[in-house]
Amino acid sequence: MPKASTPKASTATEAAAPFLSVNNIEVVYSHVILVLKGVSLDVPRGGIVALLGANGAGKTTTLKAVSNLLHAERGEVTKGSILFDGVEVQSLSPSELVRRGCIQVMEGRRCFAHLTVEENLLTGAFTRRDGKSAIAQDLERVYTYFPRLRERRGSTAGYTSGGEQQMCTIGRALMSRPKMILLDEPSMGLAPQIVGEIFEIVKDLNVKEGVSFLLAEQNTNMALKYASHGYILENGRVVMDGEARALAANEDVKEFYLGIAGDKRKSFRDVKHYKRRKRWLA
Amino acid sequence: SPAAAQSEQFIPILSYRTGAYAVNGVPYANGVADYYNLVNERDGGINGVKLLVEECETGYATDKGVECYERLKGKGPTGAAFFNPLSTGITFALTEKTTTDKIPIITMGYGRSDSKNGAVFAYNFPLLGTYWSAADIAIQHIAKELGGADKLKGKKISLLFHDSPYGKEPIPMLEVLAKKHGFEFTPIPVTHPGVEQKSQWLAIRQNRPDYVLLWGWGVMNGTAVKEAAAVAYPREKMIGVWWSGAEPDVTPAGDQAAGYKALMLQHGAGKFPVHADIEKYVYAKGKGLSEPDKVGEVLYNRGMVNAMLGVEAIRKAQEKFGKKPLTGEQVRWGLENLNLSDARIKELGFEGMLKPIKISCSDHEGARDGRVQQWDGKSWKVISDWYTANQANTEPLVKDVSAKYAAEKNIHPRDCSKES
Amino acid sequence: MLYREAGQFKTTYAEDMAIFPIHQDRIALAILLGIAFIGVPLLADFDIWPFGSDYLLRAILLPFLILALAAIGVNILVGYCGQISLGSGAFMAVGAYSAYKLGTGVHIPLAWLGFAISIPPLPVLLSILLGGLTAAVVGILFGIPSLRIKGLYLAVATLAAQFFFDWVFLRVAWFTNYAPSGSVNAPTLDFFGLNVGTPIERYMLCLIFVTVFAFLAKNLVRGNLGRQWMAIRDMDIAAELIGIRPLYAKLTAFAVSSFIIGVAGALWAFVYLGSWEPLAFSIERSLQLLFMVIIGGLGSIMGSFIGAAFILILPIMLNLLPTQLGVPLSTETITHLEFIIFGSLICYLLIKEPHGFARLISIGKEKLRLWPFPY
Amino acid sequence: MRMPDTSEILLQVEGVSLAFGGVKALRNVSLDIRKGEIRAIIGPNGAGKTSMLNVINGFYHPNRGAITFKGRTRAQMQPFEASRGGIARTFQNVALFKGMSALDNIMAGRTLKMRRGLLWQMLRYGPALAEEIEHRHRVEEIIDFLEIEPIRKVPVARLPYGLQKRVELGRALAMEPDLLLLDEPMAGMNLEEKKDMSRFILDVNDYYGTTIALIEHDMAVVMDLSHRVVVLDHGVKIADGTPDEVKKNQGVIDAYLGIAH
Amino acid sequence: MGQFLEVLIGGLMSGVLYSLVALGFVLIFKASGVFNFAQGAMVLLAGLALVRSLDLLVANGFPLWVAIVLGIGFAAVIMAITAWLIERFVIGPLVNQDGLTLFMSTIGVTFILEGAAQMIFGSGSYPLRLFPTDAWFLFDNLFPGGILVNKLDVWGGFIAGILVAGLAIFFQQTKTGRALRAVADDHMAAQSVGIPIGWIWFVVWLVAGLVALVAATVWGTKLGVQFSITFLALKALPVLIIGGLTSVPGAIVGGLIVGAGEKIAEVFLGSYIGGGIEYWFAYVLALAVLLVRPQGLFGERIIARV
Ligand SMILES: Nc1ncnc2c1ncn2[C@@H]1O[C@H](COP(=O)(O)OP(=O)(O)OP(=O)(O)O)[C@@H](O)[C@H]1O
Ligand SMILES: Nc1ncnc2c1ncn2[C@@H]1O[C@H](COP(=O)(O)OP(=O)(O)OP(=O)(O)O)[C@@H](O)[C@H]1O
Ligand SMILES: [Mg+2]
Ligand SMILES: [Mg+2]
Repeated sequence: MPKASTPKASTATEAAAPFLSVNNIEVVYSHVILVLKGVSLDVPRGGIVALLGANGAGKTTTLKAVSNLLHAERGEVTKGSILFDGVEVQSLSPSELVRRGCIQVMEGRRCFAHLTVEENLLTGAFTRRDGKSAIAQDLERVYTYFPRLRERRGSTAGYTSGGEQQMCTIGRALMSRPKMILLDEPSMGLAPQIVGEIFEIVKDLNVKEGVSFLLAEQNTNMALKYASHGYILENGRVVMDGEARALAANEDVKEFYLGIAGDKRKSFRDVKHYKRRKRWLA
Repeated sequence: SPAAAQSEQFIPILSYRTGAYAVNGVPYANGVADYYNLVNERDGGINGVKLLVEECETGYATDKGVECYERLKGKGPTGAAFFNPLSTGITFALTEKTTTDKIPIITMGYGRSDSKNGAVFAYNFPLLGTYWSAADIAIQHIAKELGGADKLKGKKISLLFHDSPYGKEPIPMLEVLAKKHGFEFTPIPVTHPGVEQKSQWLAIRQNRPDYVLLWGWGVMNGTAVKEAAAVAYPREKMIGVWWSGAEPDVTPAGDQAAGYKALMLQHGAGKFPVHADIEKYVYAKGKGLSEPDKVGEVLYNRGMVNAMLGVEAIRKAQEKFGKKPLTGEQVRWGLENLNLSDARIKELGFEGMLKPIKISCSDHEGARDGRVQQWDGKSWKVISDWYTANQANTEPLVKDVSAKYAAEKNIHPRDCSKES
Repeated sequence: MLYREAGQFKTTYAEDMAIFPIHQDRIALAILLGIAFIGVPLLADFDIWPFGSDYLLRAILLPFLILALAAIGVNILVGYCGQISLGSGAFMAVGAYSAYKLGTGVHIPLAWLGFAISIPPLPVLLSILLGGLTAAVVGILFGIPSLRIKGLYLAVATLAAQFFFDWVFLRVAWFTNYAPSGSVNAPTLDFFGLNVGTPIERYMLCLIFVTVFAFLAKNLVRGNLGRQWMAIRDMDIAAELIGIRPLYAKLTAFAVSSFIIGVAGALWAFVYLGSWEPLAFSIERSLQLLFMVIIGGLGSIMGSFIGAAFILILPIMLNLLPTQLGVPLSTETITHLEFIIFGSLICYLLIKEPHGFARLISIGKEKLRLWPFPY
Repeated sequence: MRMPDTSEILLQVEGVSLAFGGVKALRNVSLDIRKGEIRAIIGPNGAGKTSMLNVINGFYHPNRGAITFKGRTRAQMQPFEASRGGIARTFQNVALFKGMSALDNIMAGRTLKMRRGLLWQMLRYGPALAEEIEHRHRVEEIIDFLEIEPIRKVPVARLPYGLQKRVELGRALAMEPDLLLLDEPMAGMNLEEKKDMSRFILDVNDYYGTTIALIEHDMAVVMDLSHRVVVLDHGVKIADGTPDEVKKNQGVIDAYLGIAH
Repeated sequence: MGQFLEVLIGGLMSGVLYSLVALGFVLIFKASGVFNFAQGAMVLLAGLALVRSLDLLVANGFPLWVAIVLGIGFAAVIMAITAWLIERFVIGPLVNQDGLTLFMSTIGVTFILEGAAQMIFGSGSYPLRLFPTDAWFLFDNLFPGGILVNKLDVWGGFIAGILVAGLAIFFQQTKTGRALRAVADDHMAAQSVGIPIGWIWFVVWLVAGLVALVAATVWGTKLGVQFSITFLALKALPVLIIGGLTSVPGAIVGGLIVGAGEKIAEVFLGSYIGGGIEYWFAYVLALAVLLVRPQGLFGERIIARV
């Protein structure tokens, strides 16, 4: 697999080993479906790194490989290695990873449906050993971030609205006081001002508490605004990477991911109607 | 070696050493296997024809039993000599097949009661007693305890039975007897496997029958005895069939079982001359299957008797067909002409366990005698004299039901007066 | 020969929708059917081991075919429609006993109405099919709760059917033509004047039943009704919102499934056992059938066959093995070992492939397609 | 922007209220959807948008209010009435039939249109096969239209999220609905995919004249595509009008948009 | 009247004994969403381990109470090993699989446990006498013959009560309890928030094993420890679903309903229709309850939302 073609992020300014480094991993599902074909990326300590790419590019798969949740989906890392804080991730259980500060927010609003919103949040604090009051404090903090959750704290999570569930999963991850958060599509299904708030929270945590982020996001605009680095994944390979600002300035990225041609946003109404009709059968 | 195998008589054992009924199946199978072993070790087989034995686990399940049957029926140079299904269900399932395959099935003390009629059931041998005989003997004993058959009138007798063909077999007979003697008969079913009998016993406690007949198997027996104790139903008023009268049926209940009675299929527990041989030729050589202290238990002994009757049938058949491995059909002749006198029984070392038995075309049961034993808390004690089932009671039913079967299956009953 | 679809162009939808769109699959099936319909009888005819003895036919192939048929029925309900049922044994029993009644003549005296319903003994084939039909009606009846009860709750609730019918056939003497022990005998197997008696005849009979039903079932599950079932299984709410009626979909699944199971029950009783009691259709049978479809693969007709083979034949092999190899073990130990090994194999298989053999095969095919590359 | 040429009202929701225990999901909401238009429903999370769709297609039954669809007024819809009447939808949390292929999922959408009975299907011969092929043609057109040919035989569980949403749209289209309810069809998509999706929605609206109700949080999409927008907040309708009107509404800006777009 | 009361009380008591077995199911289902078919086999294993070690110890001259303590300890260790093996080799690798697959794997476990238990400890029937099995006859001044109450049942009820109270508190009030419920909802999400499901499952299977041990002491006293004890699972199922698969107190309530219902039906209805109806009656009762409440009386609501 062409490792050479995917040069590693070369932010050589940082001498220290990256907090998280993914080295040329290959992931196969069910023994036959090859999804990641040599992905490498680094997240520096205290950095925010965006992982961009189309549907099915393998963003979620990369994050799951990092948090070691792949085997539950019958996937496995067949090549390469992942180091979190200097330790080989494959040798740690998912819960050990969380204890060490690396937590994933899964896509698709995976709340515990039968637990109440508050219970959901509290499960996030499962690995913590710093006492009830500290947890209560954090709970309070999550409620401040997402007032809507406070309103619905007693409701069964399975019955809350899509956006509420999304907030709940994000809040749940925050409850573990992580050092590194793998955020998978945080903005999905959230109202615009909440999306803004989420990114503000990300920045806030990053600046104030030094939390690192690996952010898989479709909202390229937002992601590149807040991230320091970006990787673009296509078909299981990193096709482009670099500083966020540089990426945002790249013409291709502009056209394909930001939808800016020239300097004006095109209306969705004016999308080209070129027909790609190809008859499959006579 | 193949040469040796050519001169061996193949005998299959269908056993159940696992599952719900293993507790009773194990000692029985041990008795059977040990006796065949004894014949080989002591006598070098039957007239020099060694016995080749193979066991197959049925788990008391009918389809497994059928599989075992198919697996083993063709083994050995001449095929299986006979089968002992040791399950009423398997017996029913095999009855037709064995007739086609011409292999007798020996159902000693169980099986279909109408198969006593050898004219219709040429290949079934419910030796030593059917459930209809058992029912008759049980009622005879009750009559005796009450002081005469006339005292039965107006009495209440319940039958607590395993809800399966096995448990249901005696019902028609008991209904006949109830009508004849004027007692009130209530059948009470217990669903397989019989771990839960509280409602049945609470009903018995209210209804207060004078006697409870127990037709159970496996865990059902012990539970029944315990529940009887719990509702303070006198154990002395309970009479089990011979499948409810072995050690595993009473030991779980301990002292609470004291006083409980059960029929004996002629024999009971205890050691007889043949056991000395078993110890000498089988256990001393380390070939015994049972734990030594269980040799001589009721079911072990029953297994031995069962094996012995089969062996004697083969011996009988060899008289006619020669001292070589015989086919099932030939063994069937031996069974039908089996005639064990007191002297012969004594010779075999079964003296005191059995009465003479004589099988004929019209009587595949051969003998219908039984006694009653009682558990005293430690062991079984024989408490009655011999009873012989009254054929006047059983025969009409046998005729009736077997005729129906013959009609259903297009069987033309043999004319027994013409059989030699 | 390589397993490649390349070059196999379909030019009509009909071709694309054929049962086995891929050439190689069709060849494999043809070979399989050839062996089953021609090879086995020939081998048996020429007494070629192991087909010469009745054992393989009567004790392995016969029950295998019949239980595979029942497993197809169960798979329709559980695998395709997602309604877990532990009452399959009961539906087999309903099929068997109603076929028995119809085959021996039904007489219902309605004394208080002053007349009686009398049906003369029907031909065997008809009574088997009508037995299936009765089972279908009963299946629909016991399927009604599925409109409200779901998942494991439904599974346990279907046990009501299981235990109820166990009891009915034991207790209601009418069903057993008042046989004293409650054990009944099948009528002679007469098919259009042809007496099916020998093992090979019985085998062929069952084989024909199984093949026909397997094809019909396969057609159903890949048609509109099959899609409705699977939709209900995968996401019942969405299914309802796109216009699938849960009532219709679930009850047809119950009906079709019970019909097939009922026919299998009648065959089990008539052709395999010959004489039976309710215990032949106990809860153990229901569980066994469920195991077959889970191990074979939920939602796969082919899987039903493999599952049936695994659950039925593997224990027999395990049981035979020590004697064949001459390992001196007591029957007791062999049986216990058989349990342990069988259980371990189930666990191992599930860990290797949680969706059973059917999925294992489809992954295998995918690998073949990619061959010689691993992915 | 071309407005639909008719002002005929296809669906009218009047004074609908819906509560779950203490939670009031909808409070006395009225809205109408005109034939041929794209009608957006927006609002903050938990505002009651999805609940509104659920009321419209009969999955939730309102505590109060009435629904008029194609001239018939009812206190509540039944799911089968809705689907038979020509209301199709996609779901916020993808609700595909996970064990089936994309093709089968879309074919399932044609259930209502298929007539052959069980016995015919069992034989899969003659009329049954003809019917199956006929519908397959229609479905292939949809597959073609949505450009998902390569994945038609892939089990949908394996598809990435974005394609699943497309298949779901296909399933809804297969019903040939008069009213199509789309619940966040573009969530979790990148720009390219959103463009595709927009094109599909517009095409459906243009060519088939299908009326569309659209829930979406991407304001750019909503404002570009829709003819009229209704805004919900905490179960209350706070605004209703053209995108431009809504955009400028201060109440909407405060409750939802945050910043003026 | 006296008889009715007696049957009612007897039924209620029997029902509580079923609850002991049902509890084991609830525990595992609640904590992993796995319907544990092996619960019956676990009762057998626990019972055999206990009774066989007990016999051995007594035969070697240990005083009875020492033997009982050691025997229970030994059986507990066996159950712990079993729980560890099951987690490590069966359920652990099957994380995130659907319910039917997990259910099937517990069937595999059932076969293994049944085979191994009988191979190691024997397949006979072994008497166990830890509790009195005779009866009290209450109110014999009111009713002729009094009302029979079995002492064993009272013991069983007492133990079940304690177990249920303890487990209910554990599930509702503790952090681990919450984590267990989370795991049952979504294995993968639970892993993602750092719940160590391997450890959790070990604990749960251990607790279920210990509950099985308790059930074995009571039922072993009643029946003798033997294979048939595994059939108790079938009596526990209706109890389980009436109470709700996820409810600990539901197991008791379900037990009471099933016990009383089936015994009354058998005694007062059974005699008219031939008897032997209690097996199916319990299930029909369960079916009836489910038609009204599809999730059982206390089970978690089945969430349906789009
Ligand atoms: N469990 C699985 N089994 C088989 N294939 C899978 C599985 N999960 C994902 N895939 C495949 O892996 C590829 C990458 O999927 P992944 O979910 O990582 O994409 P993604 O970049 O996160 O996309 P999206 O933006 O839609 O979330 C997809 O083509 C998908 O079909
Ligand atoms: N079945 C239900 N039971 C209880 N509460 C419910 C149910 N359905 C919806 N709700 C509640 O009603 C409110 C509105 O939910 P709805 O799903 O309609 O929101 P929404 O506008 O679609 O939000 P989002 O943009 O987050 O998807 C929410 O607070 C939700 O928790
Ligand atoms: Mg993703
Ligand atoms: Mg919503």
